[in-house]
Amino acid sequence: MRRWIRPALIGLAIILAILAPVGQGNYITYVLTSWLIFSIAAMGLNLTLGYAGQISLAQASFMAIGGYTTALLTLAGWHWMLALPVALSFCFVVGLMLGYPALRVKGHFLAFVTLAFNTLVFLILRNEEWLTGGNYGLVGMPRPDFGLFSTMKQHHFYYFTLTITIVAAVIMWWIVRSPWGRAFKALRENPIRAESLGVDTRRLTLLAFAIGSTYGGLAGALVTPLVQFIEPASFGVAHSLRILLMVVVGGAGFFFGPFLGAGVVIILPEFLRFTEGYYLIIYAALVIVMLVFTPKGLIGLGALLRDRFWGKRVARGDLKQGAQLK
Amino acid sequence: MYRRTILAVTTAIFAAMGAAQAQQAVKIGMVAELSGAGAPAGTNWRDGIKIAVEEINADGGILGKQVDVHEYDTQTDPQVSRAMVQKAIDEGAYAILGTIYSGSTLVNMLVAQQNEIPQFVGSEAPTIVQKGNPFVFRTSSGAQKGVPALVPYFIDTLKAKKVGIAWVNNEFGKGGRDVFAAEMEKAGVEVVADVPSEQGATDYAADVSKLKESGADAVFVYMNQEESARFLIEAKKQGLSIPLVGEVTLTEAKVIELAGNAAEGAIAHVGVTATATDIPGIAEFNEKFVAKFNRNPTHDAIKGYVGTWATKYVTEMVGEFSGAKFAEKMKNLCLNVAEHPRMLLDTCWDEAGEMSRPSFMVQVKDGKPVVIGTAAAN
Amino acid sequence: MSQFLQVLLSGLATGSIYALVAVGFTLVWQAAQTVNFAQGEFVMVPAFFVLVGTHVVGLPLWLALALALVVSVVLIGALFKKLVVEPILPSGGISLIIATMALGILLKESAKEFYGAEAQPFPAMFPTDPINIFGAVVSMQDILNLIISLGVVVLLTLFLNRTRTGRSMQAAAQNPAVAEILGVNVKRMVMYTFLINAALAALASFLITPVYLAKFSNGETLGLIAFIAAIVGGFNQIRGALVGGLLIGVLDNITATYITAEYRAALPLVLLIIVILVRPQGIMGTSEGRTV
Amino acid sequence: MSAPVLSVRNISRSFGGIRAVRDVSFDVQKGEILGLIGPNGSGKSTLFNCILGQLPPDAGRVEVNGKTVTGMRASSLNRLGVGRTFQQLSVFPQMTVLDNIILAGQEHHGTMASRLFGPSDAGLTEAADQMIAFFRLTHLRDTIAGSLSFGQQKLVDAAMAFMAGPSLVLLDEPAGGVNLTMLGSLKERLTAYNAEHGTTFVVIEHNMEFVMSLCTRIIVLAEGAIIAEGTPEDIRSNQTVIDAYLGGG
Repeated sequence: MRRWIRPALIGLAIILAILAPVGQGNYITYVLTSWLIFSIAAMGLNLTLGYAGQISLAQASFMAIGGYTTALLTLAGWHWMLALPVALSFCFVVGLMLGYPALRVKGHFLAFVTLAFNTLVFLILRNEEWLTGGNYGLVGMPRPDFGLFSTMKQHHFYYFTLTITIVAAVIMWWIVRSPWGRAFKALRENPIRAESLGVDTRRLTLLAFAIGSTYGGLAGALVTPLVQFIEPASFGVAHSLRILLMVVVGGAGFFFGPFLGAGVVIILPEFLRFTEGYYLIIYAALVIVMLVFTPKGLIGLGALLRDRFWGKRVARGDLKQGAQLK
Repeated sequence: MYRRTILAVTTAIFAAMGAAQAQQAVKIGMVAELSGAGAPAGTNWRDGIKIAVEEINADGGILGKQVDVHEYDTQTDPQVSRAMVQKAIDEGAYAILGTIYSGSTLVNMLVAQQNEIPQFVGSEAPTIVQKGNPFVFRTSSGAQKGVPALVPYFIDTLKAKKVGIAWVNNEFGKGGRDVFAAEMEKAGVEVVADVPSEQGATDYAADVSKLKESGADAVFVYMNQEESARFLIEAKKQGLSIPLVGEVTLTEAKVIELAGNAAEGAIAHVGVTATATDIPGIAEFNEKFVAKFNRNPTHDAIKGYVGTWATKYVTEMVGEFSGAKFAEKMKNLCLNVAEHPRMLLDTCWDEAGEMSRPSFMVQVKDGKPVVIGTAAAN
Repeated sequence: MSQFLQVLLSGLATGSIYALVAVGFTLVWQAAQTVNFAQGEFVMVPAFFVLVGTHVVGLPLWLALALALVVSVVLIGALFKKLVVEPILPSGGISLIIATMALGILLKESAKEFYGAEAQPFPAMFPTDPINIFGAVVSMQDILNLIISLGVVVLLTLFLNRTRTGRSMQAAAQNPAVAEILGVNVKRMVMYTFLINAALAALASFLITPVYLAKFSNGETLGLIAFIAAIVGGFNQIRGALVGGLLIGVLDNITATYITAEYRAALPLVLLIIVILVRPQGIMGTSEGRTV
Repeated sequence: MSAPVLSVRNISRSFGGIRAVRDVSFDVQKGEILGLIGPNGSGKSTLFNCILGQLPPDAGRVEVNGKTVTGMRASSLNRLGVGRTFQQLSVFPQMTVLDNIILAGQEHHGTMASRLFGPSDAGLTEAADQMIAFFRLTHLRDTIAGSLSFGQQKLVDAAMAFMAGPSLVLLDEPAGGVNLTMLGSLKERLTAYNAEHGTTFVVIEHNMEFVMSLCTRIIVLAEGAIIAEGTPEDIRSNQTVIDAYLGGG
């Protein structure tokens, strides 16, 4: 691909993101804000799953941890910008802890452990009413106010979220292109070989969970002021599954996959209203069809079409090998 | 399935050709739980509204304008519900009908309030009318009104000294449980078993066994429909022979259908019930509903129906489409059946949006809920 | 004491259904390394086939049950293997995990859209009359569920160990390459396990739905609990799944009765995490090799 | 003479009653290319795994440059200067050849922090290019490793083992599955690298021709014990070895 195409596309995408809510009502702006927030959560899971190859079904619980921490602190009068680092650090530490099982088990076992973790978080949020408000949740969290720029208006909050998303994306981009990113990919593709080359795979596995979880926490910290109401049911296993599907549908292991995947899950239903209740059926069926024909998601599909069009074939050596080893 | 497709196609055609007509129509946003866990309640709410809208349009609409209802599905997700209320308002809704789940209503009522849009909700959690929101109105009594109406029954009729509470551990069940426990404490009745269960739970053996061992004289059962049915089945199996008393849900037609003869003898306090057929409006509604949808209406259907008609009555009393004036008019308003027959029962709202109207005590006898008493509006 | 007995018996009755679902899950895992996240929905769906048979088509119950069994075996047995597992397995385990999750959503939403969101009553195959055992009350239905589940597991074990086909299936699961050399039609054997899994799921569905009521969301918790039962008991063994299922059924009820109702749902999860971290082969499992 | 690069002392390992390795001891000096051969089931893979820390030995110890490394994690062992190759394909299939090689070196440069905040190539592009050129893979530098031929992937695997400048490299069946042309170039590159850097090699191999022409010394294992040791010429004519191979088939 020519060198200028990628920066040009990214620039265009940012301009589109800036222009998207212009002239739109509050509802569309709200949906776009949700899209950005879920993109952040999916970006984190993409690091854990797409780059480092560790499946997690607990991303929504980190949104919960980030969201509740921010909510409790902002309700106690902290500014959002001060509450954020606390929430993120907390998610980082809990994420590290969730990484420990991954040192012992892989694949479906890990999927179940993380799923169990998500449900446990849900139960704690619901039952520990003295802290979390239990079933009733927490309500009335203020939106951050930056003196001249208050985010009370829906459009303002969108631009606030967009700024955070871009910062988060730049940091993520830095991580995945750094030697760490290379080591994460090595962990995914061949952990034994990576270990034999001096890569501390234990530490990397933990980091993959911790960083991915921190992004989940960031998304949660943004949900709190967006909705101004949080309750345990918004962070159940179904939501973790939803984020996982965003990553997979967009293209796990591709930097822009989460944005595309979150777009498909959050924005596409708007255009498919006419399908009424059948939307989820169609969506689930398409996910299965996609996994059969192009396991690398929509971005993978794009690359496949481009290669076919331009005549360059990328051999799926890894998959062939995987099939042989099994 | 066919009906849906035809409906979708006709809606599309009308939307295409009806631009001029749309000028004449007033939009109402029906925001409800059409999918997800709340779908049973949401679909009934929607269908009750459909009947009301047909009647209203046949009757000349509201202030001469035809009513155009737009449906928005919250997927039983509070965040989506907030987005949907926002969307309905962006698309020009004059009033919002919904939502039913309290968790959703608590979130989305903020949006309607900010935009000064009147909102009729089907939720019963006490907190909804305690937030000082002048634009939210109930279509049935909140738990803090409905549940206390039960207290005389426990104390005077059942003469209970010790009671058990079996409740579903979500915001709905917790709301009812808290009110009931507080009322019992006030009345000096001891709560000897307090048994929460998960939404969607299937195994009630432990719950019933705890209640049985507790020595309670009666049990207050506060759960959603199918949970109520499963509970009743298990209670019958273990021979739990003390009175099981619920609020609204326990004696609904669906619960009786699911629990079969295990529902026999269950008692509930209901704000409004489709089985109170000696009230002419309810009987008529019941017939229409069965004819159109081929199933019995639930109280959610009646709530949707009443909410829609209240929108018409009050708007016409105001004389224009103004959310602020509508809210002003609603304060301490009473609509009696004599002048407003489609309200089905004399109905009043206080300054907070809480509703009161006469209610019934109902018991399941021979597979049918039978009215065994009435309670005055409180 | 009678309360304890009550809780124990009820737990066993529920646990036997978990065991039935967990056994099928174990079989499929052994034969095709497929962890089926739609297993719960596999139990939810056959009940709706029966309802379509009795309510829509108007068949008598026995015929509807028989037809539902056949349809289930074809749909969630054969077609599941052909259309989902076979094409996706080569892409790796994570792809298959996600595909079966999507399948779960597909089945759930389909049941809801095509049959209805509300729970439906389901005809009981056995009398529900209560039986008093030393102060504990169980129904005939509970006892028969327990007996049938145990019986099926025993029959299945005998089939796998005593018949030629059963032994071929075991060989195919343990070492496909060697089995192939020995003349076993591995593909067919793997297919058999999928068919058996579907049949077990259908059976569980018929036994449990009179109690659970037919509802599109029934699979959500059931599937998860069955997995946990399989893992806790030992992923490699049929008897492990049986023990795991009964254990979870009983412990769940004991927790709810004597310890905490609020955190009742946490018990199987904590058990799962402990077992995976401390004894990943499960209570009954052996650490190496796969045996049926 | 300085301490041996690798010292294996009394290693034993059983698998449920079968003694795969029995009390094996040997030393490898700097610059040697040691071949480890033996019939199937002779225990050489088990021994190899014990040395590399993949399997804990039941008894005995392993020293690298005088330091005991028994049971050490592979990544720590690698940081002590022990590289290895694998019998199966062991590149990172979805990364380019260049990224494969840089990865092999990056953990030996800087700290965790510098690997996050520093340059994305960890300052290794030049060194990696030299290594790629040494294995004559420059034309494939930016190709996805998984799309290379089997032999080319073996070369990448070897290049990765060398990238961190190890003092000892263990090669696990380097010739397995490689075609003749590629085999010649692999052997020639290994010899050249050994001559240039004085790196010590330990090779497990089935291909006798390859071992005999590559190694300077050979140890023969049978039934878990050393039965012979010597130069390729000695081994070729050793009757015990011939019997073991014929007997063990």
